[in-house]
Amino acid sequence: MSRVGVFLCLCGKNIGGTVDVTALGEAARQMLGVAHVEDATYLCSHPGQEQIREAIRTHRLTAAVVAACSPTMHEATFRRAAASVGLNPYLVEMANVREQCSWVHRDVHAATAKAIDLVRMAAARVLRSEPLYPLTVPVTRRALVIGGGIAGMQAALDIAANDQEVVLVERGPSLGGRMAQLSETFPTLDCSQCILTPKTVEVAQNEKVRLLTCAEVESVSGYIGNFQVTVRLRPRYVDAERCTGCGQCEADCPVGKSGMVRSEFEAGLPQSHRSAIYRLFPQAVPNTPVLDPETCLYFQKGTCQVCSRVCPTGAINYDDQPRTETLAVGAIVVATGLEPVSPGIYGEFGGGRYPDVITGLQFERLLSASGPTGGEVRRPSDGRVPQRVVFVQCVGSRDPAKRLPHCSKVCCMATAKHATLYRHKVPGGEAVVFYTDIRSPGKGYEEFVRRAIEEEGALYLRGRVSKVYPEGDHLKVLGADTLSGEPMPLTADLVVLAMGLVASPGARELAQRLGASVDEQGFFTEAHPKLRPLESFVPGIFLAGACQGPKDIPDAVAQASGAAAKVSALLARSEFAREPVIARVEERTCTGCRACIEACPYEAIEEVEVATAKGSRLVAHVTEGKCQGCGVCAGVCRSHSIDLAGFTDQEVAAQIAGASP
Amino acid sequence: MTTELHNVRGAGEAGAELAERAKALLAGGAVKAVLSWRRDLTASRLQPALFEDVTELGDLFIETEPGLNLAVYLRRAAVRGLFPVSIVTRPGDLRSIVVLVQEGQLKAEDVRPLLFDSDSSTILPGDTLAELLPWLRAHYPARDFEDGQMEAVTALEKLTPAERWAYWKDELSRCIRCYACREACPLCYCERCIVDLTQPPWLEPSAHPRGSLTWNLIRAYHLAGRCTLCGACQSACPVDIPLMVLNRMLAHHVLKEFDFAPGLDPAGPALLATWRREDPNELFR
Amino acid sequence: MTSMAAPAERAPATPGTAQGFEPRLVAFVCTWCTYQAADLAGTTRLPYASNVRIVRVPCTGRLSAEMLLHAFTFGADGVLVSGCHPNDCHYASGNLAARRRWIVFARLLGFLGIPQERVRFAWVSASEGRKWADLVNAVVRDLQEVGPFTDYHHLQRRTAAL
Amino acid sequence: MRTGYYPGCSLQGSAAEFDISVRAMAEGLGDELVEVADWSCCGATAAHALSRDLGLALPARNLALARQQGFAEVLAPCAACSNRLQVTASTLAEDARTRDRIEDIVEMPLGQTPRVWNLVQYLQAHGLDALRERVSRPLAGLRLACYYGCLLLRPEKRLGFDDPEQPASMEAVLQALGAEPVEWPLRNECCGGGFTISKPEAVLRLAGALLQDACAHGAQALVAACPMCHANLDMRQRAIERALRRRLRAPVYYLSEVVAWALGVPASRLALGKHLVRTPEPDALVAATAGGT
Repeated sequence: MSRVGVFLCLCGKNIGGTVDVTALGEAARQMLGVAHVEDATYLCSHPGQEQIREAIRTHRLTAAVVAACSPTMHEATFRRAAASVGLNPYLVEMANVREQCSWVHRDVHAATAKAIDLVRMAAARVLRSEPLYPLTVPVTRRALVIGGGIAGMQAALDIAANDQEVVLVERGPSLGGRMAQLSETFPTLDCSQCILTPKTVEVAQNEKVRLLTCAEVESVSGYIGNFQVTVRLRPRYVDAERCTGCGQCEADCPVGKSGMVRSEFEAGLPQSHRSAIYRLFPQAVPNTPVLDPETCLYFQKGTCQVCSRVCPTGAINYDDQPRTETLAVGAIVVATGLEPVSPGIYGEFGGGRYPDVITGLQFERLLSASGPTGGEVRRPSDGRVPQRVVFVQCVGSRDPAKRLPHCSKVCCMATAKHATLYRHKVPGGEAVVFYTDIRSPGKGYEEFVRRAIEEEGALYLRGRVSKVYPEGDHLKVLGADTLSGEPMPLTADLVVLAMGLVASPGARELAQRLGASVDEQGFFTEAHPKLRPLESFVPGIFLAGACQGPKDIPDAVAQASGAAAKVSALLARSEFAREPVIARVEERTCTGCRACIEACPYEAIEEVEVATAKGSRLVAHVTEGKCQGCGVCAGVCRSHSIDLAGFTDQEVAAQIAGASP
Repeated sequence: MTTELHNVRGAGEAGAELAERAKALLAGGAVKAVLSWRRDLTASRLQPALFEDVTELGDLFIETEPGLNLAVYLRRAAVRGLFPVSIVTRPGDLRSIVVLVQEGQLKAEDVRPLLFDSDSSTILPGDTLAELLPWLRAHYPARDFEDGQMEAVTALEKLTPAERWAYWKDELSRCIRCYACREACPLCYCERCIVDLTQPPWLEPSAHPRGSLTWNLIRAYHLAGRCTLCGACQSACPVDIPLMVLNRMLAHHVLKEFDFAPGLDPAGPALLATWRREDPNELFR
Repeated sequence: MTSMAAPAERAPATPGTAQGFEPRLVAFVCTWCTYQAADLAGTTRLPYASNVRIVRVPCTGRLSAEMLLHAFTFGADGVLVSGCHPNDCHYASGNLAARRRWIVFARLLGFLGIPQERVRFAWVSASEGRKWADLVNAVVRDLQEVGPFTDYHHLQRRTAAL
Repeated sequence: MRTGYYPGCSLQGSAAEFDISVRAMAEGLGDELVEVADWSCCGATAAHALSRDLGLALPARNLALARQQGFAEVLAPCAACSNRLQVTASTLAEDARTRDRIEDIVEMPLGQTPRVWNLVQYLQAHGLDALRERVSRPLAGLRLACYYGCLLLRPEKRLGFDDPEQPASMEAVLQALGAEPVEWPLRNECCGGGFTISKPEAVLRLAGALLQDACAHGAQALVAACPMCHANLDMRQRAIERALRRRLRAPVYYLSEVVAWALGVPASRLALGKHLVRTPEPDALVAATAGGT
C-alpha cells in the first residue's frame, strides 16, 4: 500500500508568511494515503534535501509531495534527491504554494485554504502516478547533410571536425550553391569564388565527409538517432575514376559550339551558353563533367558521340544508369538554400520578355570576371555598355498581392553592391535605385550602403516602379519618388530587378519526405521561432542556412555551425535519454479510428496490425522516438485508448477530484 | 416474385427495381449477401434481414421511414464474414458508411450500397461509394437543414439558458441509460465505450439525471462532425429523448463555423482531429 | 475541512453579487505558456482571487471534454481552459486542435443551457502575468454573478421522474 | 442561349450607345439578353468606401434578383458594375458569415449566385472561335489600340481572367475579328477616371498620355470596354487636344461596337454618332488607310 510523504517548505517567510503551514500540515495528515508530513525552512537547501532523503528512507515512502515553489524552479532538485535514495523521480509531485499561492494572496486564511487544496490535489495525483524511466534511444553516429551550398558545406565540415561521419548530398553536379554564382560579396567586396573555393576543396578532401553529387533524397523513414534515408543518384555518364578533368569533351561538344543551350549557372543570360557535357564553372568540385541527356545530340538524335571520341581516358559512359542508395544516419541537416522568384510573374516589368530587364543574379554574372562578358557590364540585347542602370528593389518581396509578403533580407545589400560595382566598372554611368526601405542591419552594412550613396554616387529614390517598357532602344521606367510625392519617369539602358527570395525548388516535397513543415514560401519552419531556430519540428532534423529563410553568407554560415554543434552533441553518445512523457496505446480497446494519427503534430503515430481472437485488426502505435509528449492524441481519443505517461487520465482525474475536500 | 414488391411501403415501383438490382449483384456474385429489410407478417414493422439466397429476395423491402440504420450491422462478425455485401441505404445511412470508411472501420470495396432517395422515391444508379458520392455531394449537407428541420433547434436557441436547462433537464431525466442510442448508431463502434470505463470514472454510470446529462452530452460530442443525421439513435430511444435536436444543432454549427460536413469524403479529415488557422477565435479571450 | 469557507481578496465585488459566495474555479492550463504566466504573476506579486485551482497539462490539446465535466462533477462552479496563443504553441498546433474541440463543446454546453460564464477559454502567454491575474478575477466575478452551480451539483439528488 | 442583362446607370445615360451596341452585338451572336427585372444601383464607385456591408449589400440584392429570376449568367457591360457584382459574388461565396449577414440585410436568400461577366468575359465565354465563325465583316487592316483601364482587370484575385499587368484578352477578341491590335505599353494605365469631376486637369494629363501613346504606336482608333474610360478618352478629347496643343481626333470605339460591326450589324443599329469625337464606321477607317491618308 502506498505511503505518501508530504514535505512543506516555508521558504523563509515567502510561504510561511502567508500560509499557515501548521494548519496545512494538520490537513495533510488527514489526506488519503499520506503516511508522513514534515516541514522545513528551506527544502531546496542541502539540509532540506537531506531531510527529504532521510524521511523517504526511514518512513519507507512510496511517493512524495513537495509543497514549495514552482516545479519550474525546483522539481528537478527534489526529484534528484528522491532518486538518490531509490524513489522513482516521477513519484515526486510538487504543489506550487509559492508562485501560485503565497505570493498572490494576502489573506492567510484564504491562502492556507488554497494551499491545502493544492497539496490534496498533488497527493491524490501522485497516488495514481507510476514509476517512469527515461527512454534511451540508440543513435547511429553518422550525419546526413542535404545541400552542398555554403551552409551545407560548413555544417558538414564542422560535424567532421568532431570526428563524426557525414554524408553530403548535393542535387547538382558540383558544390558551391548560390555563393558560387556571386561576383563579389558585401560589404567587403572580396571575390566570392576566392573565398568559396578553399571550402569546396576542403570538403572534397576531408575523409570524414562522403560527397554524393547529382543526388537527391528520395525517402526518409525512422526517427531521431535512427533515420533510414534513400538517396537517388542520377547518372553522370562520366566515370569519375577515369576522368582527369581535362575539359576536352566540354571544349569539343558541338552543342557548346552551337551556343543553343543557355547556361543555368549563368542564370540564363542570353550571352551565356554551355555544352551538353559540362561543368558548372571551371573550379567546380568535383571537377568531373556531367552529361545532360536533355540537350545531348547523342541522346536526342543518336548521332555525335564526339565527347567519347575525344576523351583521352575513355571516361564517357552513355550506358550509365540511375541508382539508389540507402543510408543509415542519426541526424539530418537540411541546407537546401533558396532561389530568386521568377520575374515571369511581374507583367509590369515585362514578365521576362524584355532582354534588358534582368534579375540581380543575372547582373552578378555580368559583373563576374568568370561570367559570359568577362566581367564587363554589357546589355544582353545589343552588348552595349549601359550608361544608366535602374535598380528596382522588393520585386517579389513585401508583396502580399503576389503572396510574397516577406522581406528577402539580402536584396538591399546586394543592390547597394550592384550599384557600387557598376559604378566601379562604368565610371561615367548612372546608377538609380528605387527602394522601399533600406534595410541594412549587420556589421558594416549601413556604412556600405551609405558609401554607395555618398561616395559611389548611386541615386536612391524611395518608391516603387509601376511599369517598365521598351521605348526605342531604351527602357522607359515609370517610377515614383514617394518622399517628394512626384512621379519619376526615367529612361534607362538596363533595368535590374532585385528579385525576392523563396525556398529552392523541391523544398516542399523534401519537407514532406522528412515529415517537416514549410511556410507559404517553402521555407522550413523552425521548432520555435526564438528558442529553437536551428531545429525543425522533427527531432533529429536540423536546419542550416537559407532553407529556413533568406540569409546572407555570414548568417548562413553561423546557423550551419550552430546546427552542426547540435548534431555533434546528439551523435556524441551511442544512445541518448529523453523524458518518458510520451503517448501509449491500449491496443485492447483501440478501434483504429485514426483520429490520433491525424491529430499528432509529429507524425509519431501509425497504424499497425495486431492479432486478435477473430484474426487481426489495425490499431494505433506510437513511435517513441518521434513522440514529443503533447498529448493531443489523448485529447481526441473517444474511447480513451491512448494515454499520456506522466499526465495520464488517472492522474489528471485524481487531481481534479482532489480539488474538492 | 417481383410482383409482390409493388406494395413496398412508400417505395412504389422503386421496390421492384431494388429487388432486381440486389438480385443482379447477388446472382452475379459481386456480393455474398444483401443487407435489407424483410416484411415479417407477425411484426408491426419491417425487420432487418441478411439475404444470402437469391430466391429469398422476394421478401426484400425498403424501410422508407427514418429509423434503423442497417450500417450498424456492418461491424457484426456474421456480416463481415460475408463481405463484400450489398446494403440498402437512405442518404443518412450511406453517409455513415462513408464515415466508417474514412475512420478505417470498413473498406470501400467491402460494401456495394444501394441508395434509396425517399424525396424522389427512386433507387439511384450505381452501387459503389465512388458512383454514389457525387449525388450525395450534390444534395448534402444542404438537405440536412431544409425548411422545418431546424425549427426545434432555433426554437431552443431563442430561449434563455435557464429555460433551455429546464427543458433538457426534463427531457434527459427520462433517460434510463439503456444505451439503445449507442447500439443503434453505426458510428458508436468503440471497443470499449467511454461510459464503461471505470478508472477513471469519467461518466457517472448510474441513471440519475446528472449522469444521464453527461452521458447524452458526451454522446453528442463524440459524434460531432461525424453524425450523418440518419436518425437511428432517436428512433431507438425508448423514452423519446429528442437526440436529433442535439445532433442537428451540432451538425449545423460545424458546417457554419468550420465549413465541415461529414460522410461526403472517405478521404477527408476528421473534424476534431484537425484544425485550420482561420478557425473562429471569438470564444477565446 | 472547510477549505472554501475563507473569503478571497479581489477587486471590489461587482454589485448584485451573491453575498459571501466563493466560487470554485478549476483552471486547466498548459505548462509552457499559461502555467508560466501564473508563476510570473507570483514572482511579480500580483494579487488575484484565490478561488482558482490549477491543473497543469503539457498542452491544452491534451484535455478531453470529460475532464472539464469531471471538474463540475467534483464541485466546480466554473472551469477555465488556457494555453499558448494560436501561433505560439510549444507543440506547433496543439492549441489549434484544442480550439476546435472547445468551440464545439462550448456550443453543446450553451445549447443545454449551461451559462457560458461557467466554461471559459483564454490564450495567456508566458509573459502575460497581468493578463492571468485579471482573467482569474474577471472569471471569478462572473461566477459570483451566476452563483453556485447547484443546478448541476444537486442534479443527482433528484431521482429520475419516469 | 439566354443571359441576364444588368445595364447599370451609365448605360442608361451618358453611355447609351454602349447599351445599344451591346444589345445589337448579343443579337448578332444569337444570344438573348434579358434585363434583370427591378435591378438597382450596384454601389459603384462610392458605396464600398463608405461601408463594407453597404458595398456588398447593393450588388448582393441584384445577384439575388438575378438568381430568383433564374439566370445562371449575367452580363454587366459596365466595368464598374461587373467589378462590384463579381467582387461581391466571390466574397460571399468564400465567407459564409458575411453572407448570412448580407442575406439578413437584403432579406433575400443568396445561395449559389449567378456567374457575372464583363464584356470581355462574356465574349470569352461565348468562345472566340464561335465569334470568328460569325464574323461577316472582318476588320482586316484596322490597327486598333485596346484600352483596359483599371476596373475591368482589378482586383486580380476577384476577376482574374487576365493579367492586369500584361493584359491580352481584348487583343485576342480583336484578332478574332481580323483586326490588328497594336501593342502599346500604357494600355492598362490610369485614365484618371476617379478625378473626372474633382480634378479634371489630372484627367487631361493622364488620358492625354494614353491617347498620344496609342497614336504613337500606330493605332487608328482606340477600343474601350468601360463607360468611364470612354468618357475620359472621347468626351474630354477636345479639352485634351487644347491642353496638349495637338490634334489627335482619335476615335474611341466600345468593344461591343467593333464586334457588332464585324458581325454585320448595320451602322444604323449602332449609335456611333453619339461619340463626341467623330467616329466613322470601322471600314471607313480601313479605306482611309488603304487610301494612304
